[in-house]
Amino acid sequence: QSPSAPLAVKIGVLNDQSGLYADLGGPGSVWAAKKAVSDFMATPAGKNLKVEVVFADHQNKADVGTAIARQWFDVDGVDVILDVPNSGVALAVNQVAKEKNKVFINSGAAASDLTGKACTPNTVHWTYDTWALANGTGKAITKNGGDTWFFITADYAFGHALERDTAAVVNANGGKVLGQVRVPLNNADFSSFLLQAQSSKAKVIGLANAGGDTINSIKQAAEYGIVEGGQKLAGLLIFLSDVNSLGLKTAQGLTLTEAWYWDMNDDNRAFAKEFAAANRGVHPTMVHAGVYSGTLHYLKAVAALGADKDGAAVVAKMKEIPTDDKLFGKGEIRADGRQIHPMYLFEVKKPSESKYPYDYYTLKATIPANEAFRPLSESECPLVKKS
Amino acid sequence: MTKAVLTVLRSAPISAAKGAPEENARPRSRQCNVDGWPNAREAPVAIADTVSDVPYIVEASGLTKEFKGFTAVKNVNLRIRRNTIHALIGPNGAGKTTCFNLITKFLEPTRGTIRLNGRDITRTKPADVARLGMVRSFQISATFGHLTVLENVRVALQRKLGTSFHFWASETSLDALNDRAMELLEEVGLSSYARHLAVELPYGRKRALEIATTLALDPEMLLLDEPTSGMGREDIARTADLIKRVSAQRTVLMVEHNLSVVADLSDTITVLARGEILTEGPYSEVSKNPQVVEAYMGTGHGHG
Amino acid sequence: MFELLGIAPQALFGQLLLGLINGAFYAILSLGLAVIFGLLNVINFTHGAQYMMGAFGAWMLLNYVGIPFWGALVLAPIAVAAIGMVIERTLLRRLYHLDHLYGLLLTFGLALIIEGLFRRQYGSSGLPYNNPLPGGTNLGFMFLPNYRAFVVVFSLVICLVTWFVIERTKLGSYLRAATERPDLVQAFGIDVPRMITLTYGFGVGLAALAGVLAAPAYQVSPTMGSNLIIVVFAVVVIGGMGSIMGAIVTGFGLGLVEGLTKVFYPEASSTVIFVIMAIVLLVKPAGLFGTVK
Amino acid sequence: MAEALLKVDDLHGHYGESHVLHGMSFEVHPGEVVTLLGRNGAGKTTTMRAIMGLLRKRAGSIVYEGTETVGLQPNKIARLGIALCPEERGIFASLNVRENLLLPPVVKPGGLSVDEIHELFPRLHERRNSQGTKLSGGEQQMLAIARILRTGAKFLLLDEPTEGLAPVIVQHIGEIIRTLKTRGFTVLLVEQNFHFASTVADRHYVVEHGRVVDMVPNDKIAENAARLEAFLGV
Amino acid sequence: MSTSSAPAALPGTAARGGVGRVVFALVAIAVLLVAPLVVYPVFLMKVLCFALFACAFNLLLGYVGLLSFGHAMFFGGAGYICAHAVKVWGLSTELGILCGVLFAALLGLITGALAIRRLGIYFAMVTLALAQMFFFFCLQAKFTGGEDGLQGVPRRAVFGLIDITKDINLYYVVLAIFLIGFGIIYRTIHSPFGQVLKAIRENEPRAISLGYRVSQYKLLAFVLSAALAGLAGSTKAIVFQLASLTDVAWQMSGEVVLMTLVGGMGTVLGPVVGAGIIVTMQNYLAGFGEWVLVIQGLIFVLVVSVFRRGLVGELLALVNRQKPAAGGGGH
Ligand SMILES: Nc1ncnc2c1ncn2[C@@H]1O[C@H](COP(=O)(O)OP(=O)(O)OP(=O)(O)O)[C@@H](O)[C@H]1O
Ligand SMILES: Nc1ncnc2c1ncn2[C@@H]1O[C@H](COP(=O)(O)OP(=O)(O)OP(=O)(O)O)[C@@H](O)[C@H]1O
Ligand SMILES: [Mg+2]
Ligand SMILES: [Mg+2]
Repeated sequence: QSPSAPLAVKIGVLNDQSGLYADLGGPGSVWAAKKAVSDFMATPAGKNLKVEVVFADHQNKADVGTAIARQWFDVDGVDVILDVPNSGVALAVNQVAKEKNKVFINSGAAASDLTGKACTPNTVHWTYDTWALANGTGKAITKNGGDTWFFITADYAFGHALERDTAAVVNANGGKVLGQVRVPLNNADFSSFLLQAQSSKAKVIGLANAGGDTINSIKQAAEYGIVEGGQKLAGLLIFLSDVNSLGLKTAQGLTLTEAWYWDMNDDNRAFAKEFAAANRGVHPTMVHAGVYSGTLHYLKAVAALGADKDGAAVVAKMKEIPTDDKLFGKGEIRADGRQIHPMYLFEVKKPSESKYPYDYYTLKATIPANEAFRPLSESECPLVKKS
Repeated sequence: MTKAVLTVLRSAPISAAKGAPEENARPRSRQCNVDGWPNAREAPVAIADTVSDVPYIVEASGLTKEFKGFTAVKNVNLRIRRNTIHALIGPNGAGKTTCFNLITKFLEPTRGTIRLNGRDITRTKPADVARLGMVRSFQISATFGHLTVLENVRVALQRKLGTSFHFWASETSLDALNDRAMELLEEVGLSSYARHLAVELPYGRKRALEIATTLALDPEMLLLDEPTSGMGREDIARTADLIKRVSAQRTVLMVEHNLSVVADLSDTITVLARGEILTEGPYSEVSKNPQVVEAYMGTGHGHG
Repeated sequence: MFELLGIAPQALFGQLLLGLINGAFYAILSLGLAVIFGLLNVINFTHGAQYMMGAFGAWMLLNYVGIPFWGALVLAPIAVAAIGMVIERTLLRRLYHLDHLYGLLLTFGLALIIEGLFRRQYGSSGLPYNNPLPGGTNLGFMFLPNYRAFVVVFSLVICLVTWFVIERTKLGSYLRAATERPDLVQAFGIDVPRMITLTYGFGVGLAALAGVLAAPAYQVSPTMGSNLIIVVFAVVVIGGMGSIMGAIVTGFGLGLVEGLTKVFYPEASSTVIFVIMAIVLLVKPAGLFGTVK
Repeated sequence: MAEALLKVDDLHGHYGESHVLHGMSFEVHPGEVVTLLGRNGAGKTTTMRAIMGLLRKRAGSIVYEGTETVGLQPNKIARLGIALCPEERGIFASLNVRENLLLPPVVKPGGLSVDEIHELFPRLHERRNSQGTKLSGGEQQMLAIARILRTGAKFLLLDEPTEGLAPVIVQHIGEIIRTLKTRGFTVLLVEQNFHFASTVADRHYVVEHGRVVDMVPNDKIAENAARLEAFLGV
Repeated sequence: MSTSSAPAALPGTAARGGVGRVVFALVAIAVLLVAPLVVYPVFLMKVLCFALFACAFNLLLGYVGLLSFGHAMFFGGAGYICAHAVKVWGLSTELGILCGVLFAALLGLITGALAIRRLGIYFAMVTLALAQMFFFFCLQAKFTGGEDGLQGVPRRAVFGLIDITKDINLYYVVLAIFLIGFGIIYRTIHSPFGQVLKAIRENEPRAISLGYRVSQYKLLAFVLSAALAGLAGSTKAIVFQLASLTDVAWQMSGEVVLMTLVGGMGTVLGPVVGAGIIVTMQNYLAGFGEWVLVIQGLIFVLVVSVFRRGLVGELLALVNRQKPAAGGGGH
């Protein structure tokens, strides 16, 4: 590599900038990517690269998302797309990245298909997926005596996946699923479903939904005295931003699984401090952290390879070198594209326990990296079967 | 004058173009009329062969219409003799317009039957009634506002071309109708307005346009609801004249409050009051009936 | 105990009551929309955003000024109504003589602006708002939270007062007449523009009121309105556009139907309203309480 | 001569781009019945609308009881005591007959009571609960006249009030106008029915192409028949 | 390409305007032909698909006066069928599109027959209700893939000849489809049928009294509009290689209303321009992040407040004011 002409790298952050998922990703992800770039540029390897970050709003529409992805790859010279919450859009971008032989590092979407049926040599799935969430929350609660479950499930593919994966975990650990109710998306009123859950007498009510639906169901569960009545709520897909909008008074006692929490060590706190300063005091979610780490690792691979045009080669390199950064620590990317790291089980604090802004979680358990994700042996990913 | 009449009556643009005006009046049966149209593909709804055997073109019997507890028309028996002008008069709210609506099937009668040319049309749809050759005008003026005056008339002429469902055909195919449309406009004194939008016309002219549109269908039977209302004197005279001329070949049923027009034009008058027939007969008789004078005409009406 | 379709009658009571509570929100929202549509002939797409503003108004009053829920219940609707009236004066007014599509486009645009600004300021995942009436009563067949009981009673009162003012006073006929021929009504000596402004303000105020009521129960978020608007619109149509009573009765009624669907076929609970709408419109063209013109 | 109640001076009016009134000037004195005659489209209705303030684009001067009304909103003009019975009747479909009748607010004392109105138009009483636009054409016309008699407005603008009415009702309306006159009402009438106009009016203005071209007192009709003939085709 | 269809579609009445229009059409087609050399073709194809969709919608709104609030069901429904036919049944591209169009036409016939008897806002609501039911069906049906949609639809050669895996080739195919669709719409508007539609829009009872069986005309217009919306939807599924729930959701029905109004309803080119603006907005505002909604909203408010007749409508009004009422009764 000639040190005189630095390699140009263009990073595209594609996510929901204004809608449902804007708080968990959105502009914060763009900031995280930029932060990763500037951190990387500060290292010696950074001298050989010239990195630019662009971003766009996919508005949660698969066609808008693919149109942008195509244009980025075809016209604008983007080499890697990051984040992409919303499984539908993520799966579509996954296809485009493969077709154009570029790189796709997903942090925001839950679909475990990205490293399963739909896996490609061009995609890395960084932060979390439905399997990991189900496994984390389902196992811990069932083992702690929460052995009968009732699910309130969003009537959409991801809701079904969450429910299915969690039920499997519950059954595997000696628990029992007493019933479930499938709720249309963006339902404001959950009282009817909560009442059904209540009368099922299950010990745990699993919320296999997301965003506003989760918030509404938790809020109304408090109103109907569900938790006081002795039932436990398990959020299967809850982000820090959701807990923030619920308020601790309502969210207290909730059990959930996350891949990353800002208040776990000094490195995380330093990152969060900088993030908050740049984002109206909002603290980073695991998706933001995933974008940071993913970007960093990508840049390392490119620098090591000295080229960035052949996406599959870059991803192969990414899989080859172990991941290591201050937010996610040491880890690896498996053959199916899954980035492996520990997951954490948290409980939401009582208002009285919370000492400072965003002091929301108490760590209950750490799920070691090798147990946190779907084992390769169960993978449907063709890349795995070949190898 | 007679020349003009004939122009109105001649419905075939092609013969006009040839410059070979037929000097005799157009034959009466609708079949022949259709023949005049080279493009007439739309089959007329079948009409009994006995058409001209029936002296009455319209026979309504026992016609009754009830609106939520209010009977607007009560047991009306109305027979309209072919090729006459029949007037329906009566005080306001007597049920004249309702009768119109019933006969043209814009309203479903509560009871009673209606026959057109001996054919029972009690259950026929309004559009089909129009196809059978019975066409109406509306009391409150009804034009196609954002079409030009010429297009208004052309829409009526167009149906007989049988291309009205042809979404693939060009609009220019309709230009063949322009001459005929202009003739009709000429007749009602609107030719200078041909390119104006109908909304822009003053009220009186809209009524004239409506008559031209109705005539364009060349109907066998014409129902005119207050054709001269809102018109200035000249227009009234012109319209009355027009009605008289067209009626030579057609049957006209009209509602009209302008007694001089009624007196002038009508062969038979039916007086309705409170939904029932008060009396029937020629003007000279009816106007002397004291009940009619009291309920409708009032004393000493000048002829306006 | 006998069971009905596998549900104990006790539980069914509970579900019916829940439906009624939910219906209360529909009723008050659709009432505002019906007032505006029925009387001003404007399809107020901003209604959802104004509902959201009501909820946020309550949140702001609490967090910035320290005014609790009960104060917000009065102040927030007034404030939102005032904003609505400014919108009516400056923008909507110029569209009355046009097809109501234009009103729709304008209010849709406004809804986007409002929603966008709120998202920009407060993010999209919402803000917490605490329940002013915690606790509840155990009715035997279900636990009825105090706050929900309050919502039902309160919205019933609001609905009936509104209905009385509009249907049983002269104001109602002015408004209805002004929908058809505002110029003529004005020529009778009625200050139609002012009346319309106030009416719009009133309708908007109702939306905001529903928003304040929603704040403790639902998520206070910028998207809360846009999800609801289309359903509320369906309620108004089923009731019969412009019919105040229709909006109220249908609001509560559909709440019930939706509640039952949530038990028997939960997946369809958000579609059932449209099924009913299609059936109603095919059978009764002007809605349940509407009159054909 | 007494001070004019209404004085219209050099009134111009437009519909969008098209100039319709070209300097109308005329006056109406208290207690008079004055007609505007003219062919279809001469601008009679437009003049009425301009007086009422319904025509937005108007210029010139319309002074009513010393108040300049060009520039006033219609509701303000109505409150001065002017009322219009429009050409297209303007019956409201969403109101029933009674509501239609009671709709216009009373602007001045001295209007007819509802009972008096029902006496004048018994038909309206009979049909009081039906939807306004379900009335027959003539009934709607009666309703349109009746409802402004209630308001106490002293200056009535009647745009073709006899259109579509049975002769007996026309006569009736003639009587009403004469009665109103004795009660101190002032009427500006637009009529196509010249015969009728001549039985009620004091003076006639002839309108052509948006301006007044002639004025004929009712008692001089005979002498001016030829001129009227030329203008109106009488 | 199908340039020949454009001049033929022009009306002969207005001879002077006619020449202008031919020139305009030729210039427009020339621009469209070279456009992909300048602008990104996938973007252009998206514009064309939505433009066709909006034109189809406008046929109903602008020329029959029927506001359908459920057109997404034809657009998205056809997309699903086409995607399924190509991906799962393995049909060729053109047959897939045909399947989509036929499905949309059939759906249009069924829903149209139900809705057509209602007027104004009630019509809009019936169509909305039916579309919501269709949405529910798509959500529940297995073959649609839920919110993940039908992904990875192959781009098979058109007629076995034209390789459409290259965007530029596909662009010309899409352009041809658009021109054909647009031509059909243009011709429909300016046909004897279109004339009757206008009359019905203006005054339905009068049209009935002239003997027109109004519902039949409305239904045919509805089916035409649905089929063309289906053509647009199927084409879009091929272009993006996916069919998803967004295309059947009510927001999509709303979007097409907006496109039409922004461009100018009842004008031939309005929907095309409107679609162009809105799609551009979606694509290029994507970089404005959180401000997207606000900017979109401002544009709508601006259009309604300033360009009331839509952009094209305003432009036409301006031109008409320039040369008032040319030509009297001569013909
Ligand atoms: N759809 C309807 N619903 C209720 N009543 C109606 C309806 N249509 C007409 N009527 C009533 O029926 C009666 C007859 O009305 P119609 O219109 O036939 O009268 P008409 O004889 O034409 O009167 P005019 O000379 O005033 O036009 C009226 O009293 C009217 O109020
Ligand atoms: N809304 C309108 N837009 C444009 N032009 C109009 C409008 N209304 C009326 N006009 C035009 O203004 C002129 C005067 O119309 P107006 O209605 O005042 O006539 P009029 O004397 O009352 O006639 P009529 O006796 O037919 O009622 C006419 O040429 C008419 O075409
Ligand atoms: Mg009548
Ligand atoms: Mg007039």
